[in-house]
Amino acid sequence: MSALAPPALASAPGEPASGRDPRTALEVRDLTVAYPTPAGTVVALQGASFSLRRGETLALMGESGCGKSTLGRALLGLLAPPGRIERGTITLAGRRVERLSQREWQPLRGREISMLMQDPMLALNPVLPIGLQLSETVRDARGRVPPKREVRARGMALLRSVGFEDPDRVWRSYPFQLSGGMQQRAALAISLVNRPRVLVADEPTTALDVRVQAQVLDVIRKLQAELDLAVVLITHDVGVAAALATDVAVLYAGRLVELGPAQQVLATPTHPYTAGLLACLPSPSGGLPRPLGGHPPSLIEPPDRCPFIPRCARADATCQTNRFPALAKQRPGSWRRAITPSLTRSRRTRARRQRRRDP
Amino acid sequence: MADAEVAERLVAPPAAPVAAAGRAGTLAGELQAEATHALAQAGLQPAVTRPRRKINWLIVTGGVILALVLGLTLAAPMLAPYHPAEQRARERLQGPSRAHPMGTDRLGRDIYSRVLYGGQTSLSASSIALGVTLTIGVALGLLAGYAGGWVDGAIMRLVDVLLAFPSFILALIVAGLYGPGLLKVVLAATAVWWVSYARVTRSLVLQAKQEGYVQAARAAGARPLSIAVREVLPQILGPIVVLATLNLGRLILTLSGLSFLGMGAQPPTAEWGLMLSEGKAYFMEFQHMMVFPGLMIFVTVLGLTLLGEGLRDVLDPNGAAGRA
Amino acid sequence: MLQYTARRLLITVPVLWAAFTLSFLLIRAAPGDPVDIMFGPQESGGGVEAVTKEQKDQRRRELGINQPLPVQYVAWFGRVLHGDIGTSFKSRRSVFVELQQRLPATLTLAAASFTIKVVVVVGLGILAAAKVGSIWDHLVRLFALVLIAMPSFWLGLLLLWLFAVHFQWVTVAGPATPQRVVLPAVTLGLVTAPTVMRVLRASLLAELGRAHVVFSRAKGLPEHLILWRHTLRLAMLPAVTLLGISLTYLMTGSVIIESVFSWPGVGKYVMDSIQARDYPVIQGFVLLATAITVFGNLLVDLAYGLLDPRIRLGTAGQT
Amino acid sequence: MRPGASSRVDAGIGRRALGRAGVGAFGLLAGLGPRLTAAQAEVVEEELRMVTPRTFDGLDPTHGFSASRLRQVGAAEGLLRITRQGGIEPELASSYEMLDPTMWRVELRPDVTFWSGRPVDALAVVESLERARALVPFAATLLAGVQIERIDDRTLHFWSEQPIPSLPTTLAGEWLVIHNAESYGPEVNSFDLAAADLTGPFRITAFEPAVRVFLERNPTYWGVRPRTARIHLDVIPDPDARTLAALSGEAHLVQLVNPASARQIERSRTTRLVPIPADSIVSAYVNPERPQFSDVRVRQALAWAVDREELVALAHDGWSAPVPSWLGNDPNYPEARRVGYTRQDLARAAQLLDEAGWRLTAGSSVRAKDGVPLKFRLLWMLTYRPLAEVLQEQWRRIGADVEVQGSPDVAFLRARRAEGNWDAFLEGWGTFGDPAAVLSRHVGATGDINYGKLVDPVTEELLAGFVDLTDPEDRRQQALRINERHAELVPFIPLTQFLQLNAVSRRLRNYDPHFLPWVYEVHPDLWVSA
Repeated sequence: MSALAPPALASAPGEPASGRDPRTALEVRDLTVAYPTPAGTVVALQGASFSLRRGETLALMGESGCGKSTLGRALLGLLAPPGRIERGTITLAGRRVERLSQREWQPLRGREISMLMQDPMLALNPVLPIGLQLSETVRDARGRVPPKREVRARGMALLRSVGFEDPDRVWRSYPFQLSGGMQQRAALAISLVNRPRVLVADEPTTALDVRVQAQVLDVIRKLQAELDLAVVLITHDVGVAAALATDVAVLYAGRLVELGPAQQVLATPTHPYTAGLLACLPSPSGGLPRPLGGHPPSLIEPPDRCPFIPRCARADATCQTNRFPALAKQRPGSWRRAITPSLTRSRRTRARRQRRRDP
Repeated sequence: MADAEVAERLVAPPAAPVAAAGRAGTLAGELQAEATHALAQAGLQPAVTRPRRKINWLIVTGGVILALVLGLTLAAPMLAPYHPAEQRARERLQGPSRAHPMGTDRLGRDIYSRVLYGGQTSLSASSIALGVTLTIGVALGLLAGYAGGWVDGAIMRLVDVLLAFPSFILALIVAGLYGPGLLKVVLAATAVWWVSYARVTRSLVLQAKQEGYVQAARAAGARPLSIAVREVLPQILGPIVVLATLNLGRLILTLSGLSFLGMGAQPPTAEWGLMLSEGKAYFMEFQHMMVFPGLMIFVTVLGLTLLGEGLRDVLDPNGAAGRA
Repeated sequence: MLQYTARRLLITVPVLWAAFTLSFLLIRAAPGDPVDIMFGPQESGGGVEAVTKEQKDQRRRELGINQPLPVQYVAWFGRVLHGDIGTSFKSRRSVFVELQQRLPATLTLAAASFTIKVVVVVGLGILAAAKVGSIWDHLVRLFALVLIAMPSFWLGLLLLWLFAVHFQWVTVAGPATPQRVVLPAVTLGLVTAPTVMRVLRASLLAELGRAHVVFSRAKGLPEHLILWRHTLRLAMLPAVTLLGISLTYLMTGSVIIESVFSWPGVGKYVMDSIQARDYPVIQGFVLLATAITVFGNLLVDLAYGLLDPRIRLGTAGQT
Repeated sequence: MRPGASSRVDAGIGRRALGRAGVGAFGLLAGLGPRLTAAQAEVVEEELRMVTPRTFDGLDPTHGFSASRLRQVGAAEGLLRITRQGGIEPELASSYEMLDPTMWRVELRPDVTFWSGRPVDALAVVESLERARALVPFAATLLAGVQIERIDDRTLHFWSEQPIPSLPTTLAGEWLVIHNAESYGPEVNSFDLAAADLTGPFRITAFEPAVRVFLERNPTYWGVRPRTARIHLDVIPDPDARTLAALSGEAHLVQLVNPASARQIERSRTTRLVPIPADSIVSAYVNPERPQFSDVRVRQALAWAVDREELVALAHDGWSAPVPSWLGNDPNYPEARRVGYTRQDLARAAQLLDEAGWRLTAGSSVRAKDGVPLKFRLLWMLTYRPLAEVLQEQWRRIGADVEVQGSPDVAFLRARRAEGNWDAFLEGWGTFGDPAAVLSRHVGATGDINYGKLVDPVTEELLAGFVDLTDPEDRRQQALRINERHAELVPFIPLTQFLQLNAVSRRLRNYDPHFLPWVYEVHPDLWVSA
């Protein structure tokens, strides 16, 4: 039932991955992304592997700077210079894309994979009306610009389906004339106008007012169902993850530290970092959130050991001496990397409460 | 000077809409934020984050060029084979030769010697103009920024008027009305050029006023003037030095331009702009008369520009000198 | 937008007044009497002409320069307020007509050099920004650096020598014909281009780094559309400011270029008028120059409105 | 008997011997060659384009230099004119003769009309001359005591209490242009084209002061029909720009190009260089009111210190000749070439300065007297900057500290002079004309070109002596005496011949330079072949 295929079962290099499962929209294997800088090479993502099928949502979680956005951008071939994919593969709709040039990427974007960004105010061009930004995106199946009337019809329909009652007005509006929630819905419409298989949503609600967050999430959910989308949801908000995700992947210092069905991971985190992340949330029982102490480690020449050791309350000699292990299968469909798997009961309980409160 | 004029205007603040547009979005993509964040998290101190500083080639190149020009100029009495005003009727209008490396002009004067001595004139006149400009501009800028109120208003209105006034034309009018001469031209240039420094200084002072150390000094009861001089001035020195370096180049262009028009240096003073205007009459026949003085102006200003831009990277990373 | 423009227009009134007053004081404090300069034995071979003191005084009365300065100032200012910028002492014709006569040549040069400038600025600025870090970028930046350090009169002479004397491709003297305008316009356009070019490159790079560019790529927009439709418009704003400001310079400050290429424009005329102490002409020109500056700024404002709907639709004032 | 004419017959030839050998040949060829050989069948270019450095002051011949400017382009005439040989011939007059030493009779041509159609009759001439007398002070001086009487429509009498032997020279002078006084009105009216009413082969059709003038063939001209239909005159003060205008072929006749570009023009295939040994010398005027120059010995020393040959070579690029004394450039006075400062004599200059108390002290290269250094400012205008620079260097050699300042614009010098703020300046003046009139202008107590206001009783006495002299040779001798006195007193230091270089298109036919090029340039025979 899980969309997550174990890396051990992943196709060999060169072999079309989707040959096995036509529903697989995206498959990532051993993806390593680095930024060469004057101070040394920053390994922002190290050996990440997962796969995703249509209609499913994978939530990428972690603190900022842990590699979530890097992963998200890598999926679209939009790594900011000097970032580059050092190792690994990305298979998008059966096609290996990790080595594509920008020119080769361009027709895939928007039609195979699209993106929703954190701040719609910034993601939308401030000086162009929504209608133009929407219509200029529209391409037919062969990548050609369809007739104007068709473009407009498609755009209007989409605007309506992202919840605008007056799409005509929105069409003519400039971004600054819309509220944040409206902007994000408009951006969503733009992202999805060419019916992509995969949507990378990078913190889609973080910049929004709490009241409209749910609205935007609803629209995403609705369109996901309509379009049979696979969604990669980047978030540090457990609530959002819980609301949308079918699976959760937790990133720390550029490594996947936990991966599994959302319910399981959020309810019973096995890695201390996941637990710590969940503990950061304010709880309705009145317990103050307990921030994680310290900062993520340097990503320059990361050590072989568990990167969380310096901040881990339960790190021991084993952690210090052993290599950070490959993802270990804890339960069906779930792989975790912690060497010390057990968590205290209290934390687990809190995590469960959290889930209940925020379905 | 076209370029000087425009550059002069460049340091004027962009109209309000630019600021609005400029601030509307964060510049760095999130990804870059992530990368820099990662760097910052790397446990490296900011100072160390700039690792072994790369050699600033702008400063090095500019510095070397300037040192060469300055060296040649200062050593003119030793290097120049002739007195710059010495006329030799038999050797007039000769092309470059062993006796006259850059040839001679219509009065049989050695262009090489004149170019060397001409540097003294050009450089010292522009330096004086810069010094006076700088003093007036920074003083008025400090005053305006620090005193505020009507003092600020009055100074800034004056600045507005002078900015609406083509500075080169003003210099022309002054030199034209009061008779040609290097000193008058320097005065004329000074009358207009202080404006940019006043603006930069004022905006930096206003910025500095908000900052902790000034607030603290004020709370400690320091007198405004002493705060201005001891606390604020050192903080704004970097951008001012950058601006001054770049402006020195533009001043050289302006002053030599006025000399070219016959408004500046008078004979027998050797001055690059004046030499060019003498060469102008013969440029169809004897290009050497205009090539060398022009080359010297070009190289000097190039050196100053390189140096100024190198210094900007180091002393004024926020670009206050260009923004103010 | 309207309000903003109106405010800018309102500010220009005191600026114009101040420019007038400043030039009045500056001119009148200078030694030299226009009538004395006008009459008096002249250069070699000149006719005979010794004008009596009475005749000179008569002329001074006619010109209104025999009265005390404050009186002159008030009278003059009053006339200016009525739209009369005066009559040239020398030619006894309206300054307006006199300037009008020279303006076409100046305008031709200004328009031609402005066009060249814009082509250079936009072409090379975009090339450098679009191919940032490439050899093209480096070449463009080097080119800009060279032009910044280049004295305009030297460049003018070099071009003149190369194209007029060496290759004999263009003529350089005579009336202000389109063919003759090429060299001065290229010179003027080139020496004023680099600052704007660099600003455009920098702002274009800044625009290309914006989130909406990433989003545009993510939605599959071709690069050329991103560049031309999405980034150039806003990136042009600072460059437009500079271009607007340089308009003033191109129209009033090209004295040196006019001198190098003996272009019969306003600059040369004003220089002559300064020498002759033709007060009304100098002052009329100062007013003209100031007005052009103001006009240039206004154009910039209007261009902003065109380029940025936030300004046009009135959300600019807040930031 | 025509004193003016007789005395100037050989002037042209004499003058040409003065300058460089090539000068005269050029002039003669220019004048004669094409006229004889040019086929009449050649196509005439409609428009003659001319470039002049000087401001075209206006259209009223009583204002500024308008009279000579108007005459120069063929838009105005006098009763008489000066020939190329320095003689005098009738212009609007048909003949003139001396009835007795105090009275002359002038007959007018029939059928001459102004542009407006008004006939140029005796009444119009009287009105015109009286208007000039009223408005032009120097005309008043020239016509002092002369009564102008209309006998009939075509006959005029000029008479005076005293002998007026130089009347023809006066009437031929550039300042007495015959114009329609009625049209111009009682005041100077320079800029109103509608008021302008003159005679001549061309008439003005458009006029932009200090910029350009358009002229067209005058259909009512009394002489031969001009071959050129139109003249376009541009005023370009910058000498280098004028050179470019000539080389580019834009202009057919460019006046006063820079000697610096002479070589370039000589090599050109389309343009030739025409040197005109004009009747003028460039002098350094010094201000005797300044303490440096109050002592005659200082002025003499400065005059001795000048190496005029070097001045010619360096500052004029060879296109000139040294002038040792004030009349030394005037072919009427060949004796004057041997008077005055015929060579450089530094020892004598030094000795004179020592005697005057300006001594060199140890450690200084500048002479001083009572602690005051020998320092002054030399002003230049037009193309005289190199001249100033060479003088600066030459005077430096005898211990004078000379500052040089100037502008190509004549207004600069006028301003300084009007302020009285000058030590020394360079200017050129001609000596042609009636000696009594010319000399009193320059050295007389009230002379308007006596800039330094140096009043010398000996000179005054000599000037007064002209009144009794009617014989031309006597007047010539008297002028030479004044010249000698001038050389002793040195109110100004004669330097070099003012040699005007014109650049002329090779297609310009019948260009025949006059030794008064600022008065006579355009004539009806001048034309450009297409």
